[in-house]
Amino acid sequence: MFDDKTETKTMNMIEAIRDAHDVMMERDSNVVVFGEDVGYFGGVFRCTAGLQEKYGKSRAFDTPISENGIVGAAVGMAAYGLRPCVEVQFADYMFPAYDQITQEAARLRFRSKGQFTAPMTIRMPTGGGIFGGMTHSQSPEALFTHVAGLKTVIPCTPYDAKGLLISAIEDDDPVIFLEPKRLYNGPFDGHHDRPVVPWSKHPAGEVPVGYYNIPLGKAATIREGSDVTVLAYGTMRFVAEVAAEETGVDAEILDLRTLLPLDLEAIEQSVRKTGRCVIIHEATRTSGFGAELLSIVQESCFYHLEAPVMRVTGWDTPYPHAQEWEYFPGPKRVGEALKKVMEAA
Amino acid sequence: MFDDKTETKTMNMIEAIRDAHDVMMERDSNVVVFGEDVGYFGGVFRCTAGLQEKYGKSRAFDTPISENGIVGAAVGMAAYGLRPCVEVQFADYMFPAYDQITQEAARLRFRSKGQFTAPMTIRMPTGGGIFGGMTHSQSPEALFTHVAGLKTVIPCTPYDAKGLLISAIEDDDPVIFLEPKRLYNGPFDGHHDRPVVPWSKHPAGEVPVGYYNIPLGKAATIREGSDVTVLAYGTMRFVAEVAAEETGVDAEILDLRTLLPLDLEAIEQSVRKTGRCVIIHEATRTSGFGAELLSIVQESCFYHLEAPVMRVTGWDTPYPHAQEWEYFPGPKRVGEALKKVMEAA
Amino acid sequence: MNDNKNDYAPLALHVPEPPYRPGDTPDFSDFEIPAAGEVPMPPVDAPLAELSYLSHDIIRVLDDKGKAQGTWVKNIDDELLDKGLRAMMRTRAFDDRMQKAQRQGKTSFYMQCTGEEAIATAQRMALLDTDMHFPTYRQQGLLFAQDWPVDKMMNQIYSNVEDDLEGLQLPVLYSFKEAGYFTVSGNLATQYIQAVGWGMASAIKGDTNIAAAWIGDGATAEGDFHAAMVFAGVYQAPVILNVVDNRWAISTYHDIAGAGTATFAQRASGYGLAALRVDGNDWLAAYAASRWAAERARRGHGATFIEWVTYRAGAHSTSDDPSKYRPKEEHEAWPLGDPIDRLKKHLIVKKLWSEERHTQAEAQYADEMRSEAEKAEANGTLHQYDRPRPSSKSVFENVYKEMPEHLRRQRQEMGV
Amino acid sequence: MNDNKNDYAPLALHVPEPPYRPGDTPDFSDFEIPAAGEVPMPPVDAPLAELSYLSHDIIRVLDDKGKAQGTWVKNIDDELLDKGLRAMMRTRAFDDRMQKAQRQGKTSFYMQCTGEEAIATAQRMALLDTDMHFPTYRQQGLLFAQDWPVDKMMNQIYSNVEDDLEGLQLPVLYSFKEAGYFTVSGNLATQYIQAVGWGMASAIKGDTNIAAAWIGDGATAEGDFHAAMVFAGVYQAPVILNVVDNRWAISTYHDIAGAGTATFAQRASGYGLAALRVDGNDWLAAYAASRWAAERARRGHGATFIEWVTYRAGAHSTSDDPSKYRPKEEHEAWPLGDPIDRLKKHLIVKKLWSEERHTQAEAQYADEMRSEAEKAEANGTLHQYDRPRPSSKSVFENVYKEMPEHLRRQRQEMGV
Ligand SMILES: Cc1ncc(C[n+]2csc(CCOP(=O)(O)OP(=O)(O)O)c2C)c(N)n1
Ligand SMILES: Cc1ncc(C[n+]2csc(CCOP(=O)(O)OP(=O)(O)O)c2C)c(N)n1
Ligand SMILES: [Mg+2]
Ligand SMILES: [Mg+2]
Repeated sequence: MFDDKTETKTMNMIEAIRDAHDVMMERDSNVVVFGEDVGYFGGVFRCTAGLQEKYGKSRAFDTPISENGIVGAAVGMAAYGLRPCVEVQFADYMFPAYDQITQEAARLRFRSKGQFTAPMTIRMPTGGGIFGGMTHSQSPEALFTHVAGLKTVIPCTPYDAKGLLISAIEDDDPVIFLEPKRLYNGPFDGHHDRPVVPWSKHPAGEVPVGYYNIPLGKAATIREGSDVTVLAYGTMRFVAEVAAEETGVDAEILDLRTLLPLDLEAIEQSVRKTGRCVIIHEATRTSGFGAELLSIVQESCFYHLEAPVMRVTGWDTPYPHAQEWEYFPGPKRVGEALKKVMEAA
Repeated sequence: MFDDKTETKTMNMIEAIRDAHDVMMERDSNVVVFGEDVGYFGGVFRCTAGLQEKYGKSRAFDTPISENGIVGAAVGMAAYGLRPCVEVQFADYMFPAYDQITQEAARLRFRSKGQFTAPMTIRMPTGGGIFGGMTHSQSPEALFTHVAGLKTVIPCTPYDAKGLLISAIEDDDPVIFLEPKRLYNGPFDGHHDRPVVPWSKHPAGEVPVGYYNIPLGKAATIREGSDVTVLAYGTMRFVAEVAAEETGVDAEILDLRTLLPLDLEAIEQSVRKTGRCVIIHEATRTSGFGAELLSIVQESCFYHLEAPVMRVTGWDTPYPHAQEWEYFPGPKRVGEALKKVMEAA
Repeated sequence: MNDNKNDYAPLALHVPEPPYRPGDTPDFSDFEIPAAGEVPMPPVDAPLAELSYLSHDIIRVLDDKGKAQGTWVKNIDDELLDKGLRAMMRTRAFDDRMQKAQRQGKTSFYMQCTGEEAIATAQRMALLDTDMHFPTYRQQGLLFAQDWPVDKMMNQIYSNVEDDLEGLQLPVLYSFKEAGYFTVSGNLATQYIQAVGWGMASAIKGDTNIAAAWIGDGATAEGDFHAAMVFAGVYQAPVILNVVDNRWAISTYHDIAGAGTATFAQRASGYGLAALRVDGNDWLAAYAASRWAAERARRGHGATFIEWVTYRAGAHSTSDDPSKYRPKEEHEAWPLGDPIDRLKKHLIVKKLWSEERHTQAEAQYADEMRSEAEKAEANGTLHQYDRPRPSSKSVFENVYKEMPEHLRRQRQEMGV
Repeated sequence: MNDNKNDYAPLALHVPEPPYRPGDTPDFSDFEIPAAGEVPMPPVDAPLAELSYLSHDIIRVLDDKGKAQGTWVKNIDDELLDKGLRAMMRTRAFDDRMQKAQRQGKTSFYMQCTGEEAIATAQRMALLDTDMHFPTYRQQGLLFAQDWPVDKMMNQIYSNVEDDLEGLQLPVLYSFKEAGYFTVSGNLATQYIQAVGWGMASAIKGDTNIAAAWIGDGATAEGDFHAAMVFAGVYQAPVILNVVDNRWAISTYHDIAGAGTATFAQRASGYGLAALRVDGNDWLAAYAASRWAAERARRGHGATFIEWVTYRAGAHSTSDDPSKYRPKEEHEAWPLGDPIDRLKKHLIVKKLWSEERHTQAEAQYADEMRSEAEKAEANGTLHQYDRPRPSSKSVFENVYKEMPEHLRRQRQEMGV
């Protein structure tokens, strides 16, 4: 990913995200950052800490509690020529902004034939695993991937988070940047009863200092394997890894990183090789992004498939509080799917 | 559907919808109807004409232009014990209400363990074919089917519209009721260059007078066939019919009618019989409801499939104005898919 | 909690009604209108507390005799007046022509701004070329105020091969960046907050550009209106927040948007904004108020809200029939008159114009629009399938800056 | 357009700042507080035009000496006062206990209402059992005002087997229909418009029930707040619209919500609503204002907006550390005092109470909460996996009234 001479620093995902902001605000005076509690305090997750002090109140500031206002104002600023990178405090609170995101930001370029564009990034913590209940745990990625004009990104390591966020800010189209909040402080494989692992224990916690980017639209092969392809993203990537390990299934694990545009080639290549596929995500199953992935695999790899493609997902219910671990698609459920897909004809 | 003695009347879909309101307002004083231009004027599509005059201003009234207000107020009324049936003027304008629909109405029963419920219907004209451009043509059904707690219904004839709307209003859960606006005045098979056919020329334009219902969650088999199963809903049902006719493919066409809860049995039975499946909808492809349908078919009928399941859908772009017929998945594209799926292995 | 519930009479829902419905005889004699010149102009740096009278009185300049009164307008040069009148007349001539074109099946849809021509034309002339307007579908006057090429508008309406937007967008939802005319959204109110964001960006960059936001009375009920008001007030954004209160939102009377108990300008005061009510059918008042607001914003004193008191003289759109919900005579009875007639009278009083020249100009603009329409129609109209049409390819372009693989595949599937 | 752009200085973005940040010495001496009793009470059927003074003055009843002053409160019976004080004290004791329980890892999350106890307890006592409150997470006082069983609340907080909501919902997002306590949403502001809808329903049915909507200063910026205000004004809904302005929204000062240039009550006036500002730390004022608003609504005079002037004494939640963004001493410096202390003083002045009884009562409630907590903990706490836990099945229940096939299959897949 980077050569030995690159200077690196150990960071958790929060620090990596903060650093990406810092690098981009330094390089480009058009980058502005705002959202609820984002200015003086630096964000409830601290992802923008120190930016106001360094870049001043007109480039990093607090906003009223109005997600449609935050995104709507960002659209206007982007049309002016700025590159807003805004925070929605939790993905669960993006819904009031859904109109501005999908009907405005996403279509500005199209409906003006490129006269006006919306180069902006909308960051939001996503996913469960923190006992946040139904209003701090949702994974709304499929609500973005259905909308033409948006890009949707979801990193799962500090290294990726920084590189992808820099690409998102540099991108000339609106990018939804989903941050799996359970991963902020360390990789999490779903074994909630085991000690917490910090990022400093994981190679992807070593993050280059200064500017670098990871191109949008490229998946990462986390583990090569020949038995079955696992398509995962966000927290599920780590669940996939541990499930493969525990079951001994020789899984090829793809961390999709960008959901739209999708790395079709990587997916097709892997499934054609393995002939089997398991798709995992935390979001509710029906019409989740797994449905699209399954459809793509079926459409483009039908004649290579040796078993039905399987989905392991959150249930089609609101995200419960006390029953978090019954809801979260943990290593046990993923492992069972791996075994089942291997047993199949 | 109904015996010879049932008194019927020829209605178009608008009249059938108005009639459903009338029947329910008459039977149940808790049914109230409101929305933008819905009261005195009776709705821009006239679906609520005459209701204010008949039932008074406190049961059928105009609202401020605030979709979140309309739905939010309806949630409160439903919690009180009323059964609001509200209109969103175009499905394209439901986005400001998306938070109230998905985070509030959909979860009220769950988060209160049934203490508070939201028996309400949210009607909205959907789909294209009327040169409405990107803001009067969208088909957002997948944005509802992803959300636990909602039911999503889409009729395609006057007969179904009345029977399903009555069921929706009677249902104790929130129901999204999508009305394919291109079908209001007559069935439309995508042959935009042919004369317009009125409902009076179609058997489903004969609508029983008074109360009847069509249960939610039941698909209708529009045409039996042995070659391939076509899963369609809304306007696409008529496109499917004409495509089958024109290609000579012996398609079994299912009009799903309710997208959630879905008639899993009907789908599985049919695909197991035919071994092939084509799914069609007007909405953008990526993460459209077709992806879920394809996934379900693949998961439950994998070993019966003789060819890849195909999707014919709107493109992943905003809905264009002048290029309406290049966007709309018409008989030509559907016909080609039917032929292709028959050619496959 | 010792109340006895039985003391109370049953509640009833209050649903506001317009004063007149079809069949009624409209009478606006109790509509309070200050005399022209009565409401004084404050300095642009006056503290908010001193501006509260402006949120209920109506700023008016032109009196019944066509004379300009009061402190709002001093030395307006004659050329500007002439330009203003012609801009309004051309706007109306254009509307007439396009309305006909729609009736003739040459496009899907059209929206007139009849009776409201003064507002947009005057405001555009009070602002600079580097400012940005965020119009609704009813501010075509902004374009006529700067002599924007009519063929560009017509080609867009016809969705023909010369349409800059290549047929992708609904008629009248123009996008003319060069004209300071932001791409119009079909979704109400969304652009109000975007305009505030644009103005904030100007302040962030240390520029002096200002934004003008536009919305109708009905759409003020949307959440984006509120967001815009809050942000504009909090960040003192350099914007003009226009509400065109033409009393109707399709079939819905403005009392359903809350106009019945407080003015929109009073609502704006509650957000800490300077708020004016202005006679929208008085071109001079429109120009003066816009100048004041622009100057205030550009001098760093923050956002000004302007409630334009006017009346939607025509149908909501070509899909609408207002005789179904309001008396045909209501527009005639409406006391603020016609903006073109009123400015014409002023010019005549000032001896800059005459009835003859007016009639002549009317004919000239009708001719202009007819011949422009013919030229545009030569490029094709919406439903002509036997003529060259906007490209199908363009459906896949500009969804993103660069076309992603899945769209490339879909374009191939379409066969273009 | 003869302006010369060079005349203008570069604009700059105005970003409001709180007066004090950590390290500063807070000083509220310029904060204007009317004397207790100074603001008179109007009749509930007074026309809106006569109520405007109420949107900037602050209604206060209890003076510094603990005496009740003015026209707002006449004959409050002693029993009520005693009940009010005890409700506040129990609220605070409960908060203390649950805050500790969270610190001990017995649940995921807790939110106190310290300093704001008067508002909810008084309002609940001014309303009827058949009315409905739509609380945020900070109105637990509503429950103590009616002696709601503490164990029901604690079991919910612990998400244990006795939790009525079966562990499904986040702590403190209670749902107690019988208590007139609407299921609390984690999404801010959504319930404000729902409350208006509930009130409208009462009017539609010809009932006499009223709804009370609750929101914080910060959340007023949301679109649903605006919708609620518009609907309440237009339909004159029988509701009380409460804004608890505790000056902070997590780390964000209320000026970022627009409190810096106009009061929230002034904003409400712009919607055609009766709007009061009330000393939220004055139990008698809170009770009297709530009574007035309830009576006004129930008599068919429409919605009343109440801005509660108060201060969030504690952290936003157990996830928050306010010393990061405001001076620790700010609460002490805040001039409206503590609601419990103030009512206590009044009761002592009235010889209904004493310091001793107060200390005794404090100890008693601390004991009560400790023993209630122990009992509740015996039913289990959130992270105890070796104890009986709320059923997994319940995750699939109540998604719909009847479980559809796909959920039945998923439940099977889960193996329960
Ligand atoms: C979000 C949204 N809701 C509804 C509509 C449908 N609609 C289009 S125009 C209109 C009325 C607008 O009235 P007003 O704001 O008063 O503007 P006017 O037409 O009078 O200029 C409505 C309801 C829309 N375009 N967008
Ligand atoms: C829609 C939405 N956006 C953001 C949040 C996150 N959030 C929870 S509480 C809060 C602050 C609310 O402040 P205020 O309204 O003043 O109420 P207070 O906490 O002071 O009682 C925020 C931003 C949320 N719950 N919902
Ligand atoms: Mg209007
Ligand atoms: Mg607060």
